[in-house]
This record gives sequence, C-alpha cells and structure tokens, in this order.
Amino acid sequence: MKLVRDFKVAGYKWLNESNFIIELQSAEDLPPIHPGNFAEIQVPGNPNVFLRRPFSIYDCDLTYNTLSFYVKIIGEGTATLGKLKQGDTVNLIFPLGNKFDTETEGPVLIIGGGSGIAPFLLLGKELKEKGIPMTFLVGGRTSGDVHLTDVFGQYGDILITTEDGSQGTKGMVTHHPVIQEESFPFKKIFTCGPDPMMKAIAEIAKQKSVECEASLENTMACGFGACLCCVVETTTGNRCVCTDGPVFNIKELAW
Amino acid sequence: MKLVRDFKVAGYKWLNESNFIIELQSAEDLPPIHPGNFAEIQVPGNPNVFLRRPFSIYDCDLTYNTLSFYVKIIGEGTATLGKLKQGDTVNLIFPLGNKFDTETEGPVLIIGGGSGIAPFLLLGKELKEKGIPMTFLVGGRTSGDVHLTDVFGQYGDILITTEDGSQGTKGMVTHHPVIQEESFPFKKIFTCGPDPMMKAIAEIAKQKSVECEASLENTMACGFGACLCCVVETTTGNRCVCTDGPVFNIKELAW
Amino acid sequence: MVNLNVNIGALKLKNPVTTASGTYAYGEEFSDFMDISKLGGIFVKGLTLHNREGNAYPRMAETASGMLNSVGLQNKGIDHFIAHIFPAIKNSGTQIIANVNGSTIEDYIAVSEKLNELRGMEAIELNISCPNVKEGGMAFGINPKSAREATEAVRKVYKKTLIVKLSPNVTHIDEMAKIVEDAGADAVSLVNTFLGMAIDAEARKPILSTITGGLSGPCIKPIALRMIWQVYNAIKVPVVGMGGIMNAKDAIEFILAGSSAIQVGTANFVDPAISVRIIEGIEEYCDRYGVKDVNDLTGSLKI
Amino acid sequence: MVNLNVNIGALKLKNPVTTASGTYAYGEEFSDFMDISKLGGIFVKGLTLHNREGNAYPRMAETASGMLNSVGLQNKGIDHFIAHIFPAIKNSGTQIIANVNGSTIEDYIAVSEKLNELRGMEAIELNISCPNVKEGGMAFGINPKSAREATEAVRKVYKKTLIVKLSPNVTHIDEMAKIVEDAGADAVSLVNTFLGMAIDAEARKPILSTITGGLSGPCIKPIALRMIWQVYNAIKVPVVGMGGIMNAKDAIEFILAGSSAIQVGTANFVDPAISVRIIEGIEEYCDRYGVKDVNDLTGSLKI
Ligand SMILES: Cc1cc2nc3c(=O)[nH]c(=O)nc-3n(C[C@H](O)[C@H](O)[C@H](O)COP(=O)(O)OP(=O)(O)OC[C@H]3O[C@@H](n4cnc5c(N)ncnc54)[C@H](O)[C@@H]3O)c2cc1C
Ligand SMILES: Cc1cc2nc3c(=O)[nH]c(=O)nc-3n(C[C@H](O)[C@H](O)[C@H](O)COP(=O)(O)OP(=O)(O)OC[C@H]3O[C@@H](n4cnc5c(N)ncnc54)[C@H](O)[C@@H]3O)c2cc1C
Ligand SMILES: Cc1cc2nc3c(=O)[nH]c(=O)nc-3n(C[C@H](O)[C@H](O)[C@H](O)COP(=O)(O)O)c2cc1C
Ligand SMILES: Cc1cc2nc3c(=O)[nH]c(=O)nc-3n(C[C@H](O)[C@H](O)[C@H](O)COP(=O)(O)O)c2cc1C
Ligand code: FES
Ligand code: FES
Repeated sequence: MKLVRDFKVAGYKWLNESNFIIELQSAEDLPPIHPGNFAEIQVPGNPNVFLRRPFSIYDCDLTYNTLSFYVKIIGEGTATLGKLKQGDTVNLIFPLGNKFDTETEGPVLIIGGGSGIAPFLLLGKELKEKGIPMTFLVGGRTSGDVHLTDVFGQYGDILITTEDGSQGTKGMVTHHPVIQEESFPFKKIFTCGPDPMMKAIAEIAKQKSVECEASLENTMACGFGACLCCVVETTTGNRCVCTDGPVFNIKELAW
Repeated sequence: MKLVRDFKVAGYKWLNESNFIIELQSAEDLPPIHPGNFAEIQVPGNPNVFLRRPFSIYDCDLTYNTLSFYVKIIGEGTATLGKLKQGDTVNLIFPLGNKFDTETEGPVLIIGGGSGIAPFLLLGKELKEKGIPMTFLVGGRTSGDVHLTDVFGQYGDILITTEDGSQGTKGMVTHHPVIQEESFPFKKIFTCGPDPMMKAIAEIAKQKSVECEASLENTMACGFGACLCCVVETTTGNRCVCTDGPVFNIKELAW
Repeated sequence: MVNLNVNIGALKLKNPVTTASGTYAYGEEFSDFMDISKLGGIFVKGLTLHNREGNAYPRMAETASGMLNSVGLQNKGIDHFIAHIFPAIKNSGTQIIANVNGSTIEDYIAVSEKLNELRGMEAIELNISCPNVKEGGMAFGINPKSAREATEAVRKVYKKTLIVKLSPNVTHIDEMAKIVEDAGADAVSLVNTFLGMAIDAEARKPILSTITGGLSGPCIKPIALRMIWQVYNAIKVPVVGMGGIMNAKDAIEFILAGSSAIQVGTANFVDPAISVRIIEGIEEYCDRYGVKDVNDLTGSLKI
Repeated sequence: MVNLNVNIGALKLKNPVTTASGTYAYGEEFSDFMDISKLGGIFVKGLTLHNREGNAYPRMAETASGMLNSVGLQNKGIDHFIAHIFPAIKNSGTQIIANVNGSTIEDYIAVSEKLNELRGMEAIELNISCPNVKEGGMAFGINPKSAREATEAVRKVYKKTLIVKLSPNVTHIDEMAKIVEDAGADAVSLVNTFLGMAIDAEARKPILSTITGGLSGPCIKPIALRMIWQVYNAIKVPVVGMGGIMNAKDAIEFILAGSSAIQVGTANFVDPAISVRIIEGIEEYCDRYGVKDVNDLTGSLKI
C-alpha cells in the first residue's frame, strides 16, 4: 500500500556541509518498510523545484513513526531539504519500489559509492537479523565523502577506498584488494552508487559468477509507475526503475 | 536613489487573522522615505509567486533602519509574507513612487478604506510636524476591518464608518456626516482605498472645490517604470502609477 | 445537487474530470492513492499497433513550473492492451478511453478498427500530436492536410466517439480544430505538449536523449487556455481541455474558456490524488455560485 | 582574459548581454540599480510612427513562473523618441537599438527611414511579433508572405544592421527565420511573447482588458531554447536569443543553443540588476572552462 502523507521534520544530523540525515515523523503508524524502498519527497518552498525528489529510505523507526533519509546536496531540491526547520511539514509518497533480495547463503559484500550507502542501513539490519555476515566497501573521492562508518560498523567490517588516498585504499572501490584478490568469500554483492561504478562491479560479479543486485538511480517524474520516464534497458526491454526497481539483479540489466 | 536591498524580518504585529504589520530591518542606513512611497517586496519561498508585490511604506525608523508594512492578506503573496520567521531575509526595491503633497493651508481630511490606511501614518507624521491639523475617516465592511485607530488617534480625530454599522456610522465613508454636512472645514483630502471609494470621494471633492490627492493601486510587474503595465488614464494620457504616482491629484485623473 | 454529468459526443462522463494520456498509466497505479471510480474517465497511455520500447534514457527534464518528457509512446501494442490490460481495468467504474497513435495512416486505421470492436470502450482519442516520435505523431497534427486525412480515415472505421487530440505547436489552432471537426471528429482535445528543449550548461549537452521533448505543467497553462478559448469559439463539437491544470480553480478556468471536460496530466505526478479533489472543488464552486449544471459553465466567460 | 565582444551583423557589442525591448524602458530607469554602460546593448521600448496610448488597464497578469502583458506598444512616437529620448541616452556607453513597430508596411518603412538617419544608433530590431496590437504586429510575423514583405521593405530603406524579431506563435519558426534571412535581415532575434490568456475564475472574466496577452518569463524558456536551436541550424546570420533568461546559467544555455547575443527581459522586473550579474556569470563560466572567446560557445551544444 503506497501512501501520500504529511510528515514533520523531527531533526537533522549533519555529516559535513553537504551531507545530512533528515528525520521525518508521521502522526500515524507507518506501513512495513523494506530495504531498498524509497520515497518521493515534495520539496516545500522552493519556486525552482516543481517535481518531487526520490530518496532511498535510510532508516525507519516503527515505534516513533519516523523515516530518515541520507541526503547529499547536489542542487536546489536537496539544498532546500537541508534548510527546513523542526516541525516544518514535508509531504511524502512512500514506500515505493521493490526491495533487496536477502535470500542468500553465506557472507555478502555491500559496495556503496557516495550517497549510495543510503539504502544499506536497512539492508544491514535485515541481514543481521537473518544472521548473514556482511562486509561494507565504501568509496569516495576523498575522506570527506566517507561517512557513517561508525553506524555501519555495527553490522559488519568496513573497507574504504578514496580516489586521493586520503583514507583507506587509494583508488576506486574496484581497486580494493577484497575485489582484486583471487579468493572471494562472498556469495552476493549489493551495490548502489554512480552508474560507472555499478557497471564495473557488475562486470566483476559476472567474472566471479557471484550474485549481484544493484540499486539504480534515474530521473523520475512520478516514482510510482505513471509516467514511464525512468526506464532502464533490461534483457526484457525498457523497464521502470521506480516500480520494477530500483533494485535489479544485474543479470536482468542490458549492461 | 532607488535601492535593491536585503532586509531581515524583525517582527510582526497581528491585528487580526488577516491583517498584520511586518517590520523589516536593514543592516545599512536607509535613504529618506516620504509619505506615499512604496516598496516592491520579493516574496520568498512560494512557488506560486513570481513577481514582487507592491506595498506602501507604513512606517520607518531611521535610527534602527526599519521599514514597516501594513499588509492585508488577499492571496498567496500576502499570505506568505505573513508566515516568515524572525531573521528571514526579504529583498526590497525601495523607495518607489512619488509622495503626497503636504503644502496646504489649514486642516485636512484623510480617508482610508481597508488596507488603504497604510500610507497615512507617515503622512500623519509629516503633517503633524508641519502643524497641519488632520481628521482621519476610516471605513470598513465591519468593525473587524477597522484597525490602528489608537495609532492614528495620536495625530488627529478619528471618524469611523462600517457598512454593517458594527462600529461608527453605518454606511460607506461617503455617507459620514463629515462629508454629508454643508460645512466642510477641510482644505485638502487625501484618500487611499478601493477604486470605487476613491472615485466617489473625488466626485465630492470636485463638488466642494477642495484639493484632493488619491493614492492608487494597480497591477504592477516592476514598480519602477520599466514595464508600462500599471497605467491609469489621466488628462494627459496613460501614465504609470508606479512612477508618476501612486499619488495623483484627482484633477489629473480621467475619472 | 449540482449536475456534473457531461457528454462528449455519445460518451457519457459522470463528471468533467478525466486524466490525461501518459500521465495516469492504465489507472491501477493510482488505486492506492484514490478511488479511481470517481473519475469522469481515464485516457490511458498512448497505444500503437506494435510494441514500442520508447526512447532512450534520459526521458525527463524538470523546467520552471513544468517538465519535458520524451517517453516516446512506450507500450506493448494494441493486441496486448486488448488481451491483457483492458480486461483488468474495464470494470473500474469509470470510462476508459484509448489514446491512439501511429506512424502512418494505416497504423491509425488498424488500431482504431480493433478498438471499434472493443466492448466496454466508448471512445478513442486520436493522438496526432505526440512530439516524441520520429515518424507520425505531431507530424500529422501540425499539417492541415494530414490532420484531415488521419481524421477522415479513422472516422471511416471507428463508429463510436472520436476525439482528436490537437497539437499546440501550430500557428492557427482554431483552423486545425475546424479541419478535424469537418473531417468527422466528435470532439477535440487540447493541448498536447509543446515542443521544448533543456540543456545541461555544464555538460554542454541536451538533457534529453532525443534533444527535444514535450513540455507540460502549469508553465503552459496560459497558452493552453488561450487555445481552448480560440477553438471553443471556432467549432461546434465539444472541447476537452488540458494543459497545466493543478487544482480545481485551474479546472474551472478551462471550463469557463470552453472545455466540456478537462484532463489532469502532470499534476498527477506531484499529487497522485489531485484529480478527486478537483472533482470536489468543481462541485463546491458550483454550489457556491448556485450553478445547477456544470455544463452551464462551459464557455461562459464574460467578455 | 575572455573575449566577450560579439558582432551582430555590423553591430558591435562589448558583450553578448542586452536587455529586451519593453522590459528595460529606455535604460535610465535602471541607472539607480546598475551601471548600464556595462551592457552589450539596450533594446528600447517598442516605437511606432505616432503616439500610442497602449491598451486599457489591466495590462498584466501573473502566471506560473511568468507573466502576461498587454501593454500594446505605448510610446510617444518615433519623432518624440528621436528629439527627446535618444539624445539623453545615446551617450550611455552601450549600444541603443530601437524596436520598430507598425500597423502597416508603410509604418514600418517610415519609422525605419527615420532611424536610418539617426546618428549613434547602429541597428534596429524589426518587431513583426507583437501580440498586443489589433493591427500589424504579430499578424506580420506569423504569415510567411507578410514577414517577407515587411523585411524586404525595411531592408530597402534601412542600411545599418537589421535584426528581425520573430514570433514564436508559428508552426515552423525555422522556415520563418529562413524567409526573413532571405529577405535581407542581418540577424534574427527570438522569441517574442507567446499568445496566452488568464482568467479570473471568481469573476468569470479574462484578467487582461485585451482578453489575450503575451506570455514571458522562465515558463517559456524550454520552448524558446528549442526554437533558437532550430533557427540556429536553419540560417547563417546571427541569432539573438531570449525567453525566460533569469540568470547566467540560462544565458549560457541560450548561447550553447545558438545565440550570438542574448536579451534579458522579464527578469529585469524581478531583479533590476540581474543583467550585469549575467555578464559576470558568463565571464566566470568561460574562465572556469578555459573558453577564450564567448563566440566559441555559440551553438556549441554537443549532440
Ligand atoms: C530511487 C532513488 C533513490 C535515491 N536515493 C538517494 C539518497 O538516498 N540520497 C541522496 O542524496 N540522493 C538520492 N537519490 C538522488 C536524488 O534523488 C537526487 O540527488 C535529487 O533528486 C537531486 O535533486 P536536486 O534538486 O538537489 O538537484 P537538481 O537540481 O535536480 O539536479 C542537479 C544536477 O544533478 C543531476 N541529477 C539530478 N537527479 C539525478 C539523478 N537521479 N540521477 C542523475 N543525475 C541527477 C541533474 O541533471 C543536475 O545536473 C536517489 C535517486 C533515486 C532515483
Ligand atoms: C502602490 C501600491 C501600494 C500598495 N500598498 C499596500 C499596502 O500597504 N498594504 C496592502 O495590504 N496592500 C497594498 N497594496 C496591494 C498589494 O500589492 C496586493 O494586495 C498584493 O500584491 C496581493 O498579492 P497576493 O499575492 O497576496 O494576491 P494575488 O494572489 O496576487 O491576488 C489575489 C487577488 O487580488 C487581486 N489583486 C492583486 N493585486 C491587486 C492590486 N494591486 N489591485 C487590485 N487587485 C489586485 C488579484 O487579481 C487576485 O484576484 C498596494 C498596491 C500598490 C500598487
Ligand atoms: C510523461 C508524459 C507522457 C505523455 N504521454 C502521452 C501520450 O502517450 N499520449 C498523449 O496523447 N499525450 C501524452 N502526454 C501529454 C498529456 O496527455 C497532456 O496532453 C499534456 O501533458 C498537457 O497536460 P498537463 O500540462 O496537465 O500535463 C504525456 C505527457 C507527459 C507529461
Ligand atoms: C511588459 C513587456 C513589454 C514588452 N514590450 C515589447 C515591445 O515593445 N517590443 C518587443 O519587441 N517586445 C516586447 N516584449 C517582449 C520582450 O522583449 C521579450 O521578447 C519577451 O518578454 C521574452 O523574453 P523574457 O521571457 O526574457 O521576458 C515585452 C515584454 C514584456 C514582458
Ligand atoms: S518515475 Fe514515473 S514511471 Fe518511474
Ligand atoms: S509597474 Fe512597471 S511601469 Fe509601473
């Protein structure tokens, strides 16, 4: 059941000047939220933002009816979301999209680039509940792009790469020893981040014959299957990222 | 010298649920402000408001660099101006327009309808300084439309009409004895309010052969003579309310 | 009680509020958000003779008070629609109207023939105004001769209510309306999207894969209103108006300008339950002004 | 140092940023807000042969991300301009370009002849696209035959740079551009306003005294950009682009789409100092990307 509902801004946690977590609270109970789900947030009070903006659900608390979003400021909409005041009203359509498939044997590798780590907290929680061990591989341009390792550290190992070598291994996530080395103990990869990164990971997953799911981004007008703007090419033709995704098994993608 | 400048919201005074005074403060000194001048206020954070909104300058304080505006909520722009928070930034173009001509002998009658009283506080101050006695005649549909009589009472007598008779004389301002009676002690009339009201007053002023200035409203795109949208028909052709007005001697108007 | 029933040719709508083709998918996508049976009708996503994958990504760009799309009529083809989609939606309690597209006149005819046989669908909207396809589409709608030919050809094979959807990308929309009326249309609908373009200044590239796309949303409302007013004054058959309707006030404006029914498009993306609220708002407006029949409002602008 | 000089025919502009006719009056109205000598040029308020009072009030309606106007070319006539206005502004340190209007071809000729003699003015903009006059104006610009005739007639009498301002209210703007190029225009400018309409739902009346008016502002930007791109690819003479430019990023988009110079219009009302900031922003953009000459950006969109 998808809902359109007003939330109130409950608070912010700023990670640095361009990354923040915003917590929104609903007066009513929340429906079940699954790892991979996203919401379409209506950005209030900015004349230059007409359509809603899609964001992965970073965290949810069914006791207090809160949803949290990890937002990286890249334009007007995200900047405005960072400037609201506690108690301001924000309208959401949620929960949208499909979910990660956590039916897997043995350990998994979770690879996030930049704000691509957003959907992985809920994933981590579900995997932990199922007793599936996980390793997070987090990449950024520089150490300033690597956030929340303390939070994710509660669920599994944390491996880091930065392009400038300011933290962890120097290079892209795909250069990390965990991927480069012969031995690869993981049964499944989950990834979210820039397209080129996910494509490179998909390539590696194919070579290693390991299951891989990628959470895709796309420019969306609606977020719930009405406009057909958000397609990705799959082996069965163009499909909507907002309804058939955002999570796709890479075998389905025409990458 | 017209300026484009950021102000901060210093505070509100609400007169009732749809009328308020907003005080805006500038970090820099203000230029001279004359009775009748107005400002073009950019309404922040409302996607449905594209152009600035014109408002008479209700009050100004050159010590604290504040300008105040008396605003009646009638649509999106005025509603949004009523919802700002202290410290919010508001951009103004000011001072705009011409001014009332206070060169007059003897007592004056100042007639305001609804938010039409806005320009008359500064006028009252100037007249008082010059030692010219004044009487305010204020009209509204009902007593809820009559505001600030305490403030204006410091400058002269206050006469009131309401259409429903809930306060003062029942009827329109033009029905008030001060206008109806034979004896008319005033040398000049200043008026601001709905067009039909001002036209009726202009008619009376002509009959009584008394000077009369009216401050006109008009739909404005710019407020400073660039667009030619805000014309009024005068005896010398169409003229701009924003630059040739907003104050016109009724003799100039093709009413 | 206000009468909200309106007729578009022989098509009976329980109220003048319908949803625009391509913005409401096949209706079911909205059933979580609203009671779709309340709608006057649903114009479903554009149909073609054969399966179409649509255009490459990116297909969307946001603009000031609007958006560009270049979806390009992605759909699985008319046979799939008739076999699999229509049966699932035909009992949704509202009129379902197909939006018919083609690259050639033969395509239009073939699709319309099949829909003529389709029980439970009382009308089609002939889309001669899609700006997002290489062949056909808008090319038919901006040329008086081909607009006439397409309409006449479909009129011959389609016996139920034929609504022709006009392109706003023309000099004289009133003349185009007269031409399709003359060619047998039972009604016209307008406007389709305006051909527009968005550029990424940093990448120095067009944002859409197709360079240009169709502009919709409140940004186009003033032009759409003007066109509806012109067309209403030029023809006798009913006008179905759209273009940037975001709320009941907008819908009333379109009705006053001459629309017998209206379509809600891009607004569905911003607020997926807006169309029911527009119905309520129209009813409220009629109540407030003592209007007994919404049909009395159509074209009632005082000049 | 970036070269910002651009040439429009024989007209030399110190930078590509000019202000649009009817939105910048005669320039002086802005001197409190900005240094007008920094502008590439000022296209002054539309001129006619005789004094015109313009249309009745109301002349303006706000719309989503834009506005409608129906000013209707209020001005005191060409002789008054030459005798009283031009002398006061000709030394303002920027190019002053007249915007020439007429109800008949003879009007256009008469005004242009006078301006041909006017020392200190190097170019005119022939406005065959004003939607707010009963006779002439847009009627010339939406008809290929009369657009050609008007341009040819003025070309005969006007020897300096002739810029023809095109109406966007046409099916094929690229063809109109070719026609006026062929008829002797040294450049084209576009877009003028779109014919639109606004309605007061409560009063059930049009808001403008003229029922319809001209739509401008960011709402029209996507359509304007598309038209500029089409025209740039259709003709050889320079294109002066406008339509909803609000900031430097917008201006860059218009340049990338094919504009040699741009005009800032409605934005001047919202922020009267925006045009100088647009100049700075273009320079900054060029610096950032190592562009040595702004002319290299014109039409450089990567497809
Ligand atoms: C399913 C989904 C989940 C997402 N989850 C998150 C999340 O958890 N946290 C987060 O920070 N972001 C997330 N995003 C991305 C987020 O939606 C965009 O960053 C946001 O819409 C940008 O809005 P804006 O107004 O700030 O930027 P805009 O002004 O709209 O855009 C600025 C620039 O970024 C480009 N851009 C905008 N959106 C996208 C996009 N979706 N893909 C590629 N380029 C784009 C634009 O073309 C433009 O050049 C998600 C996107 C999707 C589709
Ligand atoms: C020189 C001048 C001085 C003014 N001073 C004051 C003042 O001191 N206090 C004050 O409260 N108001 C004043 N006004 C009026 C004020 O500008 C409008 O009320 C305001 O612009 C409305 O904005 P809005 O967005 O709330 O309403 P909108 O949504 O823009 O309009 C709501 C309705 O009101 C009508 N409307 C809007 N503006 C005007 C207008 N100017 N004249 C007639 N009808 C209009 C619209 O057509 C619409 O039907 C002044 C106007 C002018 C021109
Ligand atoms: C994403 C999208 C897809 C569309 N697809 C179609 C279509 O398949 N057939 C059609 O006739 N119109 C299509 N349209 C046009 C709309 O039906 C409508 O004419 C237009 O959007 C203007 O109305 P609006 O401003 O309310 O959206 C589409 C519009 C959008 C935004
Ligand atoms: C109030 C107003 C008056 C205008 N007057 C004229 C005019 O006299 N001559 C002309 O060629 N264009 C006129 N225009 C059109 C503008 O020059 C410009 O083409 C149009 O506004 C689009 O640009 P913009 O969206 O940046 O405003 C006028 C526009 C406005 C808003
Ligand atoms: S965003 Fe509209 S269908 Fe996916
Ligand atoms: S409002 Fe623009 S000239 Fe008066």
